[in-house]
Amino acid sequence: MKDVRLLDRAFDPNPLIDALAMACPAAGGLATFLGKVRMGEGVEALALSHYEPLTLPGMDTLADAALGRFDLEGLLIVHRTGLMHPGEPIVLVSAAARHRRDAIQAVDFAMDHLKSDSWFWKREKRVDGWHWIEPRAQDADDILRWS
Amino acid sequence: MKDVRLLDRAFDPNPLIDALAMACPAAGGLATFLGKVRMGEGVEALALSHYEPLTLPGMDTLADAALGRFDLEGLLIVHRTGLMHPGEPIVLVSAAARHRRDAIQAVDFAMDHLKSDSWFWKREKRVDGWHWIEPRAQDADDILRWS
Amino acid sequence: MAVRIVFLGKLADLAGGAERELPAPLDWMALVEACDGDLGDAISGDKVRIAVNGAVLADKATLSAGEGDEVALLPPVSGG
Amino acid sequence: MAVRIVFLGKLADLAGGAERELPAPLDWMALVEACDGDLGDAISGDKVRIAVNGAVLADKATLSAGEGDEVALLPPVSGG
Repeated sequence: MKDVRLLDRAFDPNPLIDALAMACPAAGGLATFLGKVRMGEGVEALALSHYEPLTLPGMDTLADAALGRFDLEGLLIVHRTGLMHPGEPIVLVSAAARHRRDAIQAVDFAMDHLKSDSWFWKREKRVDGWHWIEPRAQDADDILRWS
Repeated sequence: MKDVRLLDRAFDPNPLIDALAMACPAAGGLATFLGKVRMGEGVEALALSHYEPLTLPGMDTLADAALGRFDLEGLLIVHRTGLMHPGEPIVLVSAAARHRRDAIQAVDFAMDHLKSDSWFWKREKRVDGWHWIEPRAQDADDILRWS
Repeated sequence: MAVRIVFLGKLADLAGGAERELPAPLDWMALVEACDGDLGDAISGDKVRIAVNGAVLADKATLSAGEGDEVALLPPVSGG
Repeated sequence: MAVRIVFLGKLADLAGGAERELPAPLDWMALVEACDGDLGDAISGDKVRIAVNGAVLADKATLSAGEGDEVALLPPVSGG
């Protein structure tokens, strides 16, 4: 089971995770990562832009790569676009597998690639206005772990 | 925030995970692993026994080790004991952190230790009766990853 | 019809808008010439990629867009 | 009162029950002697640990339990 979504409004992670679990009864393990807009660091809002012809196809290709690399029963990848506020979910990855190592590694792999190799551009609104977020050296290092 | 529980009856993971997230507003990332009794492999039931003076204190020591080793805002470790049926949650680990790597690694670390270094004894009921589950060589290897 | 140019991320700020139209046919030299000042410098940078109708080019210099094509200018993605 | 012996995991099956009482004082030799047959062999195995009042001993041979103590015999845990 593969479920890849690009959403332009706030979402509740739990029903999506529960649906994945229901669809994968043979999976003894379910690993999940939920990334949210951080609170209390002066960030008032976050805006994520994407490019329709690349972003969702890129996420789908990433899901296939994870399904090919790890022994999974199912994989869920959800990413927000648009305007978000502190505490709101940005990204959700959930992997169901027979063995825990596959589930945990698939989530780790998908997150590293979503963060540094997916077509999203991020701006933060602080008290002095909007700022584009640049790539971090850490992201490039993260993705090399999988090569 | 540290929340360590040994439960002798079925539990719903979502409210526990949501409570951890609520308690850790500064955490941008929440990683979770949920382990369940597998369905469809001839296992009719699973029974987990523990030893009161060691099991919960051991889980608590493990939680402290994870909190000391990774930069976490909060950690939840829940483990079932008693009789369980296919599809029921056995173990839940959830880690809230500012950065995703800490959250994911803390869950991986806690799961490896819960599986091979915690005071639980497991029996499976199959069509021909109850069978004790022996340690696996893989578990010993898993825990060496962290030394 | 013409070639539609889409500016992503901070390139849209430099371009003063997310889209422009330029006359077809359009090659890389013509695109850079049409983008003046900071914008021209920015899109020429090594880290800016280009896609034509949703396919990323390995080499920007090979750009060759015709009537109705969509050309996207893609700065580095934001990371974690 | 006596020393309470708790058998965990499959040791409880071999012992025919999860608990026994043995007279105090109790050392390791006396415990092995009180556990006959397969049970004695099993608890003597390298991988079986022993705890006194919730503290695991580094060396089973150092067991020294008195009135009211609880001695737990801990086979290897089950793993993943």
